[in-house]
Amino acid sequence: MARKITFQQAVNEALAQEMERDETVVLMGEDIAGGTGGEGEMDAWGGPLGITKGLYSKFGDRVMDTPISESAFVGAAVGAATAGLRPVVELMFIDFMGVCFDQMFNQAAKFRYMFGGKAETPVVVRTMFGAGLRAAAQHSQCLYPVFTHIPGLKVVVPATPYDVKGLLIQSIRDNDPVIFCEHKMLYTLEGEVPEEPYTIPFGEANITREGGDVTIVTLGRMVHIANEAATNLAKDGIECEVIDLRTTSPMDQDSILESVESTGRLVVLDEATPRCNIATDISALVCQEAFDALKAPIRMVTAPHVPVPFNDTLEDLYIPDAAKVETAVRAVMEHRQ
Amino acid sequence: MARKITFQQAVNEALAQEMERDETVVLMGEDIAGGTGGEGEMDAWGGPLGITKGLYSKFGDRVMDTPISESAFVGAAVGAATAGLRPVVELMFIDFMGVCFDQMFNQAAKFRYMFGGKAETPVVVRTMFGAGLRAAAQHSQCLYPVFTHIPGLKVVVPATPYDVKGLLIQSIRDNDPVIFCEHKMLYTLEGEVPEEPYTIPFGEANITREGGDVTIVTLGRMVHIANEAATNLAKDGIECEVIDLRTTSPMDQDSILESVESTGRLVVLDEATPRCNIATDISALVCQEAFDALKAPIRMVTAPHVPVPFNDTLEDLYIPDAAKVETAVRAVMEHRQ
Amino acid sequence: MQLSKDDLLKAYRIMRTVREFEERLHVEFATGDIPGFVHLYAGEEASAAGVCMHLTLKDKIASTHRGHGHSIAKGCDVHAMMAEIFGKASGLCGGKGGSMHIADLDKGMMGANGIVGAGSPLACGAALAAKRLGNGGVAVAFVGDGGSNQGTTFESLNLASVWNLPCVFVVENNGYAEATSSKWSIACDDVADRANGFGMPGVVVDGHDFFAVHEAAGEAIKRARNGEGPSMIEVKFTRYYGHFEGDAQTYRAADEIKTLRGTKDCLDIFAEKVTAAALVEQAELAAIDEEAKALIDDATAQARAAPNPGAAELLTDVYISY
Amino acid sequence: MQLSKDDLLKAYRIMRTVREFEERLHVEFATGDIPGFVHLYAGEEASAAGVCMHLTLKDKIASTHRGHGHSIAKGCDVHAMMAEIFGKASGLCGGKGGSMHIADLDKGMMGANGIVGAGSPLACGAALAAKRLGNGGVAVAFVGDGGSNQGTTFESLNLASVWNLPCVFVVENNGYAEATSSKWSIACDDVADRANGFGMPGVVVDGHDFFAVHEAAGEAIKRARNGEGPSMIEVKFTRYYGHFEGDAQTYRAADEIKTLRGTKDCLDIFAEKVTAAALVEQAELAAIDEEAKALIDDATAQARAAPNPGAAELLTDVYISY
Ligand SMILES: Cc1ncc(C[n+]2csc(CCOP(=O)(O)OP(=O)(O)O)c2C)c(N)n1
Ligand SMILES: Cc1ncc(C[n+]2csc(CCOP(=O)(O)OP(=O)(O)O)c2C)c(N)n1
Ligand SMILES: [Mg+2]
Ligand SMILES: [Mg+2]
Repeated sequence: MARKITFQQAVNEALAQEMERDETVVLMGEDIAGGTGGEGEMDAWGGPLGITKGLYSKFGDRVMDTPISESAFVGAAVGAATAGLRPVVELMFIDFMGVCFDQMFNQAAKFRYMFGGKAETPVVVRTMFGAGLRAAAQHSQCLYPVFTHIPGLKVVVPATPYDVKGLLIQSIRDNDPVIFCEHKMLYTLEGEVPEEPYTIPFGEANITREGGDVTIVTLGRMVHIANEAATNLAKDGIECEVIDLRTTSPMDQDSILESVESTGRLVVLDEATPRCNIATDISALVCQEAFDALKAPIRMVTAPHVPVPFNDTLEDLYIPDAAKVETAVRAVMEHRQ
Repeated sequence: MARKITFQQAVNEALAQEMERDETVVLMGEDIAGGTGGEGEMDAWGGPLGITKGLYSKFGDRVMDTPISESAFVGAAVGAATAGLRPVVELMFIDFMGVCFDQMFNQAAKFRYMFGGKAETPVVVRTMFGAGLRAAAQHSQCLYPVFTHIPGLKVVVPATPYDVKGLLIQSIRDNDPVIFCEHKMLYTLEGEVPEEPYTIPFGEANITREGGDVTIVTLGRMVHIANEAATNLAKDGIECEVIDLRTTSPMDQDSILESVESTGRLVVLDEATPRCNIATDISALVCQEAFDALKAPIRMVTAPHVPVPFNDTLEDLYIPDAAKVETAVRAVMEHRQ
Repeated sequence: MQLSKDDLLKAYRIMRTVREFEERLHVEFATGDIPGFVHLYAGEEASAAGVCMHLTLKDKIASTHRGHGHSIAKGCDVHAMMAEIFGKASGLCGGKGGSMHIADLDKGMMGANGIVGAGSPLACGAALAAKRLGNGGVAVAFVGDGGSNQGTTFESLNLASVWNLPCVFVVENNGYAEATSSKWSIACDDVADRANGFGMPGVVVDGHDFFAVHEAAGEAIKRARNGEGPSMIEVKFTRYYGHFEGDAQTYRAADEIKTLRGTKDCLDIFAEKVTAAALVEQAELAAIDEEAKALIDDATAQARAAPNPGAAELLTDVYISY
Repeated sequence: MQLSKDDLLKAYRIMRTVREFEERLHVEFATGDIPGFVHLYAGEEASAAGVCMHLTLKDKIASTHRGHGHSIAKGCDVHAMMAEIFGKASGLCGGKGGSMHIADLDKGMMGANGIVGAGSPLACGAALAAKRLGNGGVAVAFVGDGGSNQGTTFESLNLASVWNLPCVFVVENNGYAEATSSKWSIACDDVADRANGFGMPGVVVDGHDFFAVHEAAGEAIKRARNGEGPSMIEVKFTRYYGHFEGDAQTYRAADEIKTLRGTKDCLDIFAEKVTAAALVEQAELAAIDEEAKALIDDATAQARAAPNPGAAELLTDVYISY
């Protein structure tokens, strides 16, 4: 195999390929082109990190800059999705959902049910999340647990360049509203990515490492932390099975339960703050559905119940790291019933 | 003892007593007086269900109607709280948080941390939640799991007239931002409530029934469902301990763990939809912290992962009922290790 | 522009059907058999009719919590609407939506909405789709006076302008948002005064007069269809019933409704105009009145008799695939 | 109104200090030692100074992501600000906030804000508090041209009017929101054109001219203090650096900044005016220049040398009690 590109290039490529394939795919968001109305270059930004750069040059006014009016343009994407387009709207940072959440959770998410099954709302909200960029409390949150809580939304949290391309194409082709969460620290990650378009189905977790001692369930950037911890633990003879959820809604319960049935031990690793998050969700699932298989308490490794601090030392302490995962794994290994 | 009043009267009384005690307490919200600008009666509404009726007549312009501009007036309450007032702002239905969530979770919740401990934001957001009123998908949600997820917010979910008064007074006197969730089906519930003001501390659960076989942890309207189930089960000799959380953030982990240490069995009852909710939160807590005490899988009883339906038959099926709780309790009782 | 006789009869039929629908709901609600919140449109019929008479299937409207009139004017099936309001399986939304969520996307009715102000962004989206797909469609956002103060509405006005969307904002100023007067809640004389600041024309029209609404809407919709961008129309009138059924309306002046009903009813004014001009005969209108009454009788009877949705319906229609 | 010599020197000192602060940050950021996003205010100094010269401790301001100028003008400690931007324990927020969250409530600086448009509601709240507490205070919301399109801002304008709040909205139109021109994103000529629709006066002022800003702000603030309600001031100028540090600014015309810096710099214009009028001597300004430079030198050196917050700080300051 194969060509290596970055996570960011994979996002861009997925968008470009879907726009080529389907005329009804349009993009909107703040400065996703950049330069609108000015005297300088058009397509000057491609978003603040350049993720969508070049798409305006390729697709012209199918790539639409917007005023800073998230509720209007996210809502417009939702409305357009009910009327024949397949909009991919960028909410620059997931933290900004506070000004437009209604259009996602009360509108897009509920149309189909409220309208008795007669609505289709194929909208994708792409958004950047996560800590690590020293962007402080209002630009570093995870918040996918909030979206996961809402019936009617699908929630995608890709971990690799390969996955982000396949999952984004799937999201665009999917006929339900999708919140597509891109971890800002993954954009520069390189990986093998096929050139042709492909899809990865929702609700199918990826087992990134097999092992019989402990199951680690995780997602997003934390997949790499889990793999790092697993590699370290393997040196001590502890074999971890690492499950990358890929999507939290729908979620691949079977893979989780199957793995725990065989390992009997579970660590859940979630970058989100600890209350009502994915770690609690999975712990609860396993404790209800695979209790008899459990040989030890489930341990959760998460961020603390605090906003994300600005200072880099503090932020590094905030983010779960391999050492914390290793401690948790050793604790569940040592547990005697 | 004592005088009986309704949940709704208890809310009104708490507000009135705190406004009498403290000049800086002000109320704002849509039609919390009602009649502003018109030619008819002032104080005509007291909110759509009349909860705050009479307060305008008592306190005049300390009770402020607002335009339909939740982000402005919730934000104004937050700003005023940093500047010497103690605003109690009504978000009519919790479902409307989608248009003003930013001011709660990125502003009020984070000031103290972002500003290095130098902010105090004593704001209370009172809001009505829950299913049962045939109010359909956009007026019936629980959503307290979303607030509970957010560090910096305190979240209160009272179950009785006694509690709602004491917890609301505590909320107003508390110096952190509080989301105060009133279940719309509880307003007419009667109970004994002392006339004088009193507070109930946050993070202290209420054990509404003692029992040695199974612990049921719950909150809000579901407390009454749990008690009903427990009464029924007692006829078959199954003794449930029912824990009413009262506040989900902070949460009384000790009472939960202590109870499970003694019963070894846990059912969590949560009206919210099932993903990343309070039921998962508590299951996860117990599975991590009291695993060895568990004699059976934890079972969660929640609403299904669907929006709230309008039709009354469907809505009744949607809401967890005593029968479902009883089934869950019997299941954990029957479990053989 | 002069309307044909057919159009005049059609307009009258829409308004009368809405009126009959709402008056009946007022009565039915009092029996306790209608669940949830019901917001009646009686008194405001000229707006829905005057606007929607210009629209065809390819055009879309985004409505409000007070959506029955818009739905009927946009062509939703009256039987299915009534059944929906009773929560029945035969309802337009299978009983899952109710009064506040009546929708029929096939008819271009994008939904009533329980969230004040939420319709405007959705209408922008529909307008964008029409523009991109080049199908000549326009979108109309109906907004209340209260809803006109919601940030979503302001943002949408601006977005519609900068994207030059075929979108019309119809602000239905019925004087109140719940119990609050629009004279107080809107910090300028007319909502339409705000249109200029959003780069679009704004006009105030008398909402008791179908012809006034119809003409203003015709211009705005033509403008939109021609690619000349969005407009705002503020329609002024009153609602005949409370904010929702059960509202005692003590916030209103004692005879406010009675006076307006007596002197400015849109159906009366319409009838008087068209008969005085000898365009339509009184008997023709009376026949429509009868038909509307019969239609609503039948819809109500059928709705009452219809079965509830089956228990399995609780879990369906959340996702297309999951 | 004529300013005293002291005031003139104070105004110049504020503007020069802000300029020096921002120019230094531009250099320091390039070293890679400043974490996160930094948005510089250079070029816009006349706005912060012209407005805040009218304010005292009882007055409050709500700022934006581009908040250094507002903070300095409102009296925040420059050393503590610099340390905050470096994320140090001695920072104004203990290193937990950074550039985007600088705040000092004791100084009436309610916070920079990472959420565009979030400051306006907060300012309404501060204005309400001042009004209710009867302390004569006013609140100022600084808003960008981009932020002026946010629903929160529109709603706040209306709320401030209907509640008759002592609140002033200062829209800093620097021509761009990130890479998007305000000529496109705002669907009318001037943001100030919108003020009328919200029941308040709105004026456009030349943001390169301290005196123009100062005068307009004086009137608006006086109006607010007198209980006559809110106002809007649109200040037009440009930013000298990118949206954030690292922005290549290819969306701008080639010489746009150079030309404006050369011909319309607010410090140059101020200096020229006050020296030409023989109100202040060039040497006095030069002394301030030196002092500002020394201050920033010192603040930078101290910030660099200061320790990081201790690990325990991660978990503190979330709640007052929990
Ligand atoms: C975001 C939001 N805020 C508040 C409400 C509660 N509410 C429902 S209708 C209404 C009044 C709406 O007034 P207006 O827009 O004038 O429409 P009208 O009822 O007069 O037709 C309010 C406040 C809501 N449904 N959604
Ligand atoms: C709600 C929200 N949307 C988008 C952003 C991203 N963002 C930060 S600054 C900015 C541009 C703001 O432009 P303007 O208000 O003109 O202020 P300026 O940067 O020109 O000072 C944007 C889009 C944000 N921080 N918050
Ligand atoms: Mg109204
Ligand atoms: Mg700007």
